[in-house]
Amino acid sequence: MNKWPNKIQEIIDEFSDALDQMERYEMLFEYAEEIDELDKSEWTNKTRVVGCQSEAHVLIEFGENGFHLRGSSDSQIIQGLMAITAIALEGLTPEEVTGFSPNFVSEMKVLETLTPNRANGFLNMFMRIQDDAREMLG
Amino acid sequence: MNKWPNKIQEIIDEFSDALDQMERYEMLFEYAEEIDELDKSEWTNKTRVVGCQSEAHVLIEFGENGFHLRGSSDSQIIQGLMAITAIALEGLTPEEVTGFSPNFVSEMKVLETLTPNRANGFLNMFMRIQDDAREMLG
Amino acid sequence: MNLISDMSEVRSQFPILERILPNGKKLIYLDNAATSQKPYFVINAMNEYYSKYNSNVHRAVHALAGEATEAFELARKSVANWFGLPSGGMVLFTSGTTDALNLCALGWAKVNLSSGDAIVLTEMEHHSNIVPWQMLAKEKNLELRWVDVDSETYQLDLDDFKSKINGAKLACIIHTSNVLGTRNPVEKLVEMAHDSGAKIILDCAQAAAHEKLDMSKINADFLAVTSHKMCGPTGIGALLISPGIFEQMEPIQGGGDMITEVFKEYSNFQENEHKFEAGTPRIAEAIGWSAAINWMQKLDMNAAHQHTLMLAKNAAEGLKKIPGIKVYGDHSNDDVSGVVSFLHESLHAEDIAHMLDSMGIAVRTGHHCAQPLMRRLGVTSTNRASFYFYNTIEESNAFVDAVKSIVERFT
Amino acid sequence: MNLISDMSEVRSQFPILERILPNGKKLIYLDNAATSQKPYFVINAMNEYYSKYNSNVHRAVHALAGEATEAFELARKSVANWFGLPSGGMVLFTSGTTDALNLCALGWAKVNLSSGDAIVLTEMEHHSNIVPWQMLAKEKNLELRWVDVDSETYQLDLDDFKSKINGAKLACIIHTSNVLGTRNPVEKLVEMAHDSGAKIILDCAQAAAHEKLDMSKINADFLAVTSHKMCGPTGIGALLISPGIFEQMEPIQGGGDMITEVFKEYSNFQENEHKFEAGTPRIAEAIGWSAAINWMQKLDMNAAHQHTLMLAKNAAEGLKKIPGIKVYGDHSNDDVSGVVSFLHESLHAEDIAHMLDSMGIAVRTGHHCAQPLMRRLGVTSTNRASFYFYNTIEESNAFVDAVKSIVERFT
Ligand SMILES: Cc1ncc(COP(=O)(O)O)c(C=O)c1O
Ligand SMILES: Cc1ncc(COP(=O)(O)O)c(C=O)c1O
Repeated sequence: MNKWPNKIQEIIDEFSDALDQMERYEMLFEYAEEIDELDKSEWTNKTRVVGCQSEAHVLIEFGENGFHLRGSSDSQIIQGLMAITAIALEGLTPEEVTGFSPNFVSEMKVLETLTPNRANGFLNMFMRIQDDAREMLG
Repeated sequence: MNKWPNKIQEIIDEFSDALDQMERYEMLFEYAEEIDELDKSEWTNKTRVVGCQSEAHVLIEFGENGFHLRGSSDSQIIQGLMAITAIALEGLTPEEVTGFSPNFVSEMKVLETLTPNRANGFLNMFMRIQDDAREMLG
Repeated sequence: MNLISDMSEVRSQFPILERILPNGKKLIYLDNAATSQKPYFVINAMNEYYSKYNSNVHRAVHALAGEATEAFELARKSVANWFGLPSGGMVLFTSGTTDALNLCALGWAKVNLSSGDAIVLTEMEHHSNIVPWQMLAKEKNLELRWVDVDSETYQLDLDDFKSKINGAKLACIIHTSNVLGTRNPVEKLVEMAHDSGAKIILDCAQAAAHEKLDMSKINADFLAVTSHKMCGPTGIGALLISPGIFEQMEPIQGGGDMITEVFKEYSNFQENEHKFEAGTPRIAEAIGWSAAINWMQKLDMNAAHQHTLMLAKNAAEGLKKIPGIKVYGDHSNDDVSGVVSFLHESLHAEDIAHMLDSMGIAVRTGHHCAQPLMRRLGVTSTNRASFYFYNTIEESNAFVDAVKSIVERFT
Repeated sequence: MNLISDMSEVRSQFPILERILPNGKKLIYLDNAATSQKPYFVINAMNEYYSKYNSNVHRAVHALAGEATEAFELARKSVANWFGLPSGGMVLFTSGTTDALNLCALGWAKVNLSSGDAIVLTEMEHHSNIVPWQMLAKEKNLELRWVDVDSETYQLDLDDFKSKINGAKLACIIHTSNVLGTRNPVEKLVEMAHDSGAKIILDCAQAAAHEKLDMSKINADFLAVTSHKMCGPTGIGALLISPGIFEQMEPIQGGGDMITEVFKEYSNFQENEHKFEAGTPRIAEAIGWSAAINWMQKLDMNAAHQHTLMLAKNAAEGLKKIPGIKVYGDHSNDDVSGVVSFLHESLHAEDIAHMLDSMGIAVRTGHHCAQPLMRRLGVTSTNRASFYFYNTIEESNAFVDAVKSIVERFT
């Protein structure tokens, strides 16, 4: 019985089966390429995620098909985490987004190998997305 | 072969033969009574020994019979050390006083059981006496 | 008083209590108000830091730095929890109580008081809670108002406090006296200060060692505390600030870790604790202090203090029976700490201290950094024996017997 | 380079160098410019203090306090001797370099500079030698003049220094850069400053770890140094002042130990080091720092530094051969320390640092508290590997190989 949606569970399995941390970084770099990229020209103070060591920008929208995230970072590791977050939340309603637990990243065995700073960076990003979603809830 | 004048060597022997530190304190209290006391009414800023934790005052003079010290302190331990110093230096010339080593007090096994502060207090007093003597030398 | 049955267990955790002094005597340490001893638990925590995960903290991307940062910030949380910091309050690490009081003076009072404003002190204050205010008063032309201490009851004059606090901007009050042991009615003082619109800072250097302070109940605006008197290492303390205070403060030191961005023309500061902690922090010290707190958490602080009180009362009673000895402080009262100040009418305080030392008994002698109080008491110094929970009734008795034998032998 | 033959002996004295990280990798510690590791000798000295003679210092009449006071004041002498303090100079203990620089700003410059006076800084400075001067400049309306750094040679522009120092009252200069490794020609800078009538303070946080500084030869008015980067504990450093400076300084903190007498109306201060050291001092820290100095005294500092340089040069050479890597700093020069800053043209510095961390290699990443320098270099951060004498050629090679494998795999 999976507690995560299938597409996320698959990613969790893929990551936790990885040989070592370097392989996980490699996978993050690959996911990073798949993000719906927010071009640097679109970066503004409003898109910036504060509290990240690296520049990280996200823009979220709720269209007909629900949640969609565009984003980018000058760090591929952060952008990879962003991309997986985008997959996790894609199509959800604002309520679902605000209720989603960021713990899937721990289960990927990625977060604990990051330093507290960077783990915080990810959590900041996740909370920022949820805040934006909450705002849209009204 | 004594390196100290007899009267001092006797005091050194007396102290170093003492049973314990408390007995040495008792002996210091006894010597303290024998000092040519400088009455409190004679205490001035000029007689004060600075650097002592307790109030200590000395006045030295070179008469016909050479060095003579009058002094007192509200600490009997300090006054006892003062009294022994007075005995050690009694009758000496200014030159002899300035050349006299304060080490006899270490040999009495008194100084090392005092704290650095208080040992300094004694040394301050001794140096003060030598300074006064040097001044009289001209 | 369970502590007593476990006393040998408690004592065995403090290596120094086994110390044999150079004169062959076993140490009886009664100078706890100057600094407390440290259990293995604290010593080992610092060892472990230096041996296993020593690293500079913050902005770090490697494992050691992560471990060190986590332990350092956890230490801050331990301190906050232990002192019952209300949420929104902050722990600003300093070198000790003195540094904390100076931080309050320069980081808060200098910014918020202006010429002619009044600060209320008491005659019971430690120099560390006097001199910073004198320096500030001189710089900013402030008025210092002094609250009387009754030299018979050893209590603050509350009526005097009430009249002095009127119109004042700040009260700087010692929580528990390091000379008399008097625990001031700080809850009442805080209320009176706040009622008249003044802020209040409590010097808790002594208090923190003896009671579990709860800032959310005490309700003071600032508490100044130190590690080294409560089983922790030297070199660290804190200014604890209530919610709303941070916004009124300006940093007094510039440097690494307290900024967000530095330009040639100006810099932007962090808006958190780090704003007041420039430079590499006291990492090992914070970890050691936090270990001390964890260790004390296992102790029943109340029982420990009752035990300490019992020892101090026993000593005070014993001393009073010795001809010529006067005790300064009211040990019939329960609002006292473990200190017992005393003097003999003719033997010099230092002579007594030396004699006690030659018996292995460590007490402190002098003005205890409280000269205005000394003047109020009409003395220049006192002898002070100060007890802590790891002292025993045997030590308290041995101390009284020692003083008695000195007085008998030397007068 | 005798050190290398004894390398395993040297390393065996640092317990942390045996550390196995949570990911199973053996630690390769290349973050020495942030903080150095500590030998058993230092850890044990502090242990021994806490286990055998912990006591508050000064004005004490018991054996423990005597021992602690002696050790504490001996530590001050060790520091003075080690840094070649000229007689009449003083060691003022602080919490570290940052605290020392702030003490110079508030205790000396605030007293001796006035509106319109100029202070000379360089673009190479650490924030700790920038922000205190910005704060003071704001308070006193001072002018800050910035000396250029050449972004090709990574050297200070001496002509620019010469023109900026003209008419200035004080120069605040980093001795050895924590980013570039550049060792500035401080002897020449001191001469130029003095020739034009300015005082000079050198930030020796990095330098003190790498060379045996001799203040009597350097001839600067102030040196700011720290313990934690030279094998000593956290929480302590010093401002070293030349003869004649003490008389020009005013205390910035009030409290215990810095006074001779306290009255309600005013206080008299000590006229020695204690004037600037309010409160219970950093006793264990001073003892630990002094142990570090004693330990390093047995090391051949020059050979140790040559070894460190060799490792840094080896790493810089190796890095430069990796496609896309740029090294910031001139390691063909001998006037450099053990730091090697670098960046890859497309891989983010933090990503590289994380990957190195997952291989057990600790480097630092960020602006290194030197944002004006980062702007001059046209970057926002760098990766920085920093070597120390206990690192090995194998570690230097492993580091280069690791970066190479990362670049090959991820670009
Ligand atoms: C050049 C330089 N200056 C100042 C500092 C600050 O030193 P501290 O952490 O001892 O305050 C450092 C280290 O961080 C440094 O490298
Ligand atoms: C009441 C009181 N206030 C302040 C201090 C100074 O504390 P610290 O030494 O931590 O600066 C002390 C201790 O010496 C004290 O007893």
